[in-house]
Amino acid sequence: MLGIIEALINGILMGSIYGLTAVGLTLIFGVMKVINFAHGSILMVGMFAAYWFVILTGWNPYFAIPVVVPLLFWFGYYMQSFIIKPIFEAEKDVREPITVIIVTTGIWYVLDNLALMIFGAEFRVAKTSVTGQVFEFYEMYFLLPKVIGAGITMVCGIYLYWFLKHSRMGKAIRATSLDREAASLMGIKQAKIYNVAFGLGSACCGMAACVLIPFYYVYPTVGVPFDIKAFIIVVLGGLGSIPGAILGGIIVGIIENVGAQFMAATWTELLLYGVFLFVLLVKPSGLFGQKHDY
Amino acid sequence: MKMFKQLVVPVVALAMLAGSFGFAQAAPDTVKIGNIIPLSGPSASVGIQGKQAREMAVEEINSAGGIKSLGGAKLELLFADSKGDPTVGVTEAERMINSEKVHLLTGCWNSAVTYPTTQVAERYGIPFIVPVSVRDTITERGFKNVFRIAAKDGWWAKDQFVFLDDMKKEFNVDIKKVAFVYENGDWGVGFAEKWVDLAKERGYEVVLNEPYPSTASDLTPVVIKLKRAKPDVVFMTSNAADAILLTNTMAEMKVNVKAIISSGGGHADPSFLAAAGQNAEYLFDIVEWEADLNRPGLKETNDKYKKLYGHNLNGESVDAYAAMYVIKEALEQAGSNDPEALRKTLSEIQVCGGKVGLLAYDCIDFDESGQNKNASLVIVQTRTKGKEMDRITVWPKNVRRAGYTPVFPQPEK
Amino acid sequence: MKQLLNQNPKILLISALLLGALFILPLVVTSPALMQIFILIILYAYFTSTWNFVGGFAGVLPLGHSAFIGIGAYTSTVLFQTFGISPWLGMIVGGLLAAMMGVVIGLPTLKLRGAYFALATIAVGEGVRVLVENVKQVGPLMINGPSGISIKLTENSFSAFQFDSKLPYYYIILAMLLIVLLLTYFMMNSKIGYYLAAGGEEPEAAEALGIKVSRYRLIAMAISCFLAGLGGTFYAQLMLYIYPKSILGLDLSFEIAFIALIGGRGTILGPVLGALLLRPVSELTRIYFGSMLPGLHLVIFGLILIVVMRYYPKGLVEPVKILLNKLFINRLGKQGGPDGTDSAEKAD
Amino acid sequence: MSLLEITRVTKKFSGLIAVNEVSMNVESGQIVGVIGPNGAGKTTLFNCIAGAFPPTSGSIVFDGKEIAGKKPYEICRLGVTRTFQVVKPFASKTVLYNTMVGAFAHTKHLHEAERKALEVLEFLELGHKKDVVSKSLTLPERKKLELARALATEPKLLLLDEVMAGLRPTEVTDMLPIIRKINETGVTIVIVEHIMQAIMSLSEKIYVVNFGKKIAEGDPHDVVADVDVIKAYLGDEYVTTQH
Repeated sequence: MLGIIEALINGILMGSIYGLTAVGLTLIFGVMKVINFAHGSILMVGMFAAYWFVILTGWNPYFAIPVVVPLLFWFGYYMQSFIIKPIFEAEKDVREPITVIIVTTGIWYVLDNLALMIFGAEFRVAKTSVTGQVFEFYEMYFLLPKVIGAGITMVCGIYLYWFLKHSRMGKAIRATSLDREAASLMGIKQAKIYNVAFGLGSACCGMAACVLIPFYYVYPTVGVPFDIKAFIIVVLGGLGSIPGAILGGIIVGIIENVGAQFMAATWTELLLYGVFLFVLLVKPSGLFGQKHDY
Repeated sequence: MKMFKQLVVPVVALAMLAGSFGFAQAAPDTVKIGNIIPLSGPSASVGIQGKQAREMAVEEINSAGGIKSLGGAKLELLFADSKGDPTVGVTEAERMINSEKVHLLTGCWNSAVTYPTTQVAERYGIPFIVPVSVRDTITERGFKNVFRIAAKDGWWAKDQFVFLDDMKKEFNVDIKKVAFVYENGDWGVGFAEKWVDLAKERGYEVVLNEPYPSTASDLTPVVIKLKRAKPDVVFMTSNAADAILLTNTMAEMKVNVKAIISSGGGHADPSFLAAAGQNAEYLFDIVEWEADLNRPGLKETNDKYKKLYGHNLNGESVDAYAAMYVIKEALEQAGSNDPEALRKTLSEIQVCGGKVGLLAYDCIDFDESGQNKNASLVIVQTRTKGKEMDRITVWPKNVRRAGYTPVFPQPEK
Repeated sequence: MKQLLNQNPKILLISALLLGALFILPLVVTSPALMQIFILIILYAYFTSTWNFVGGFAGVLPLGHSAFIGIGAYTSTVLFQTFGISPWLGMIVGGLLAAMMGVVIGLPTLKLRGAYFALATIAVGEGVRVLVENVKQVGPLMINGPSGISIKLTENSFSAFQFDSKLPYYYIILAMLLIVLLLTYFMMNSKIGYYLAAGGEEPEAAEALGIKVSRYRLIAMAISCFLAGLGGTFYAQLMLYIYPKSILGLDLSFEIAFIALIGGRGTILGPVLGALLLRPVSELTRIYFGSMLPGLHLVIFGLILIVVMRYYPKGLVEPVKILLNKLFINRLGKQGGPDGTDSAEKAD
Repeated sequence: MSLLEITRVTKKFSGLIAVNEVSMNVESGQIVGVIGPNGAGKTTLFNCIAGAFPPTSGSIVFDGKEIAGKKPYEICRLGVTRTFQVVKPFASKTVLYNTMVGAFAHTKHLHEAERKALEVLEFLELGHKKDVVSKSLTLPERKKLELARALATEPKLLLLDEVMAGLRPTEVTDMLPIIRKINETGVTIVIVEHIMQAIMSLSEKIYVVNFGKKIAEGDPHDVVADVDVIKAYLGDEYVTTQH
């Protein structure tokens, strides 16, 4: 029984961090209607940035946040404006910009393999002051960096939600996501909004990277497993929904952790895909998805 | 200009295509060795080490005058990236044999790639030396051209249990419950099947038999399960990423067992020790070879390698290194680079001493299935040594590092 | 058939020349390694053409095509290994199973916005792989989990679909490709084709014109998956070894989508062109750079993708068409008669 | 019996009532106009008829069959075809291709569909543009294409959603005879528009909606004189000054 509670709480903690990676993906989709396949690679870029920050300065890993998050914001911002925008514009009249999706896949290949060329294939772990710290509670152990990570996710989620609801830029982003044409008629600069959305989505990856570094390792294709998980999460939660992404992440974390207490861990992977397809069949728009969005 | 652009791409592509399949024959004074190994993808790290070891060996052989019986012929290495994908491996083998006209092939580390790729070599009658690929069946298909240096997985699993029995006796510790945790690939599942049989034979109770996806981003659930199963000994088969994740998580969640016995691979990867650090303290790992073995010339070779590439040799790279010297010896004895003559020589050859003596045993000697019958394994224990981690050979007892007593069972955390 | 002959005679001529060249290619190319590469090019052109039914015409992006290829490969292989059933028969069974699977997945997802379909197909692709990797055996059927299945070797035998030489493989896959291209052609020029294209571009407008878009997409999905399943059997018989990570992997699914987009999706020749360009590029970059600087070849691959999509979002079929027009059709036209040039332009 | 009979149709969007108990009658062969200020609920009513979304309550009977809640493609097959206010051509395809998609509603054969499509294009004086890719058409041409596609399905009832919106006055004048010509071939037309002039000259009967409710119906001239209609269009103050 304790094992299940321990697994449940661990699932929620890890799931929140998955949710954080998915938030960026869902945000970009919500605005641009594009699935960003380079999302995992952006996470990888963030993790290398955070890793080198910790290694070179030797500071507390969370001090990397004010460096890595803005860095990733600008990384995403300029990636959208230099690489994706021209392709998007060529595909303006198309309802589903498939070429853009494929281009993000190209970016994924380029980034992952550039990292392989620069940093090599080995796995790197940054030993930080919080690495390996645990809370003990009735023979149950919870990793301090995961607890902090879950906390940061919640703060980020709430902040983003508030930002989109109440700030000027947030409102412009929401308007664009509801109706591109109408928003641009209202004087909202669509290209800028896309840049910002992409930047914000990448910044979420940067945040997730800083959260992961104290207990995870970095290598060039570290983004891939997170990427696929993020895809599942955003569909579970409803493409475009921020609370949906975080909740979806937590659900995935719980399935992985609690599920594994009843079956082999390899079968929980399958269970995950099963749940995914079930949700798709029963409530295609996901838990928080809006109906008009499909 | 536009026209130019439209023309240039196909022309360049065609030129490259034609170039790669040109009828370039190997110059008579070189022997071409094709190496199909994973240079990108998930096993890239181990593939790159294998490449480095081969390059160092060939550089040594060539600068020492090449193959004397062939008038000082030089060895030429050709590398192909298998990406860890069998279909790529097969295609590359076809290319190596037909277009590059290699005389020998080596590879492929991933058993799943070696398995079908050796089949290609067999069809064309090109000798294929497998330094490491553990799947039993690779040398159990009656092929004449496949020669494996490392032990097969049945031997690995068996030695792990023999080691456990020896430890029980030596330290008079009672071990009843064992747990198996392994990646659900070809390799891990192959080990696990053997473990289950061996545990039954030897009267151990299996309290957990847990495969996990090797691409998992979180192995906490497996560790929670392991902790609750309360085994005395855990057997693990992991790739590097999951080895790091499992070892760190087990340490953090204070999983107390008497011993952890891992199966090389990820646990023998240099980046594992760097990443797991003290969490890997007391871990037992089975490998083909270890840098602290008391073998002639080992220290110099390892120092040279470390200077060149920045890390120690490990089992996989030593096997690759030795493979080059086996090839050299076979060429010397055959006095020809004809594949059939080479095959015949390899099937009869016994290579002893010299650089081959770096291995944990004295001679490489292939049986009729092509398996090196002398391949033996050693077990090392990981201990803290200053800031780094040290791997100390403990088993078999006759090769144990002088003055070292293994810690068994490991202290409670 | 009539439609086919009504085509511009010059286009027919070029197609015939190309076809003839493909048929006599084995006379010129004798190296089995080179043959293997050509077989793979044609095989990928085939896979991409089957993908094209959904990804090209129905306006959605399937990213789990390997699942259907894998179902075909596994079905025929398992039937052959267990019951000795000829892979030719197993091929059909596998195709039907793949089609059924396609319909089951398509039913809920083809109604949704394309992104859902893309993600759902990825999940299905990965799900099938994970399932296969976890199953050792079902009743008497050996699946072999993560190790994959190596097909029992037989003598040179048509019924066992195993040949010593590459030649039969070459002609079989060439014939399969031609059949799929013909099917594509007839579909494009039929009610289904028009309805699919309409639903792909403007689903709302198409529904208003009486088209049940999801139904036509489903038909396309079934055809596509069936044909992909057949290709899977061929793949298995060519390699004589199936391995879940490569035949059911995401890499295969993505490569197919790349070929389609680079060649030109929704066109007949796009997949062929894409495979003809991308396969050698990926092979050659791997051969040349793979051992020099690990990863460089995939960087190049990714860059090609980005650059082509940037300048030719409709795929390379467009510039190639223009090029062919300049090189052949005009010249042939001028030789053909005084008004040749004129008619060539009209025909386009 | 009327061709189209709408009885107390209501459509609510999460609390907001877009169409409130509207009833309408369209006789076979008529041109019927629906007018109202922006946001009055015209297009919503229209979407309910065409099946884009089901009405919350009420009944819509076409040709003796209940069509409320049916899907757009089912409704189209029964003989009701609509056009879109924001035209939605199949942009990468030619004019002929676009029209053939409509023509396939009644045939399986390519040649038959082509024949029918060409006939419609000639009828709408668009034949000379048949090989032009539709995204390079001018706006009036796109509007015509929208008509051609709809007409090719051989509808009994044609629903035109602001088919003249965005056109210049001269272009509107060109469009009017085309719509009349279509009507003369026996196609009943319901047209939603807010260009008063145009609709006045076309329609035999006009319905006026405002705030989701029908506020007037009848002969165009009577409707224009109606106090409520003037209020709706011009505001309360104009009513008194007018009198």
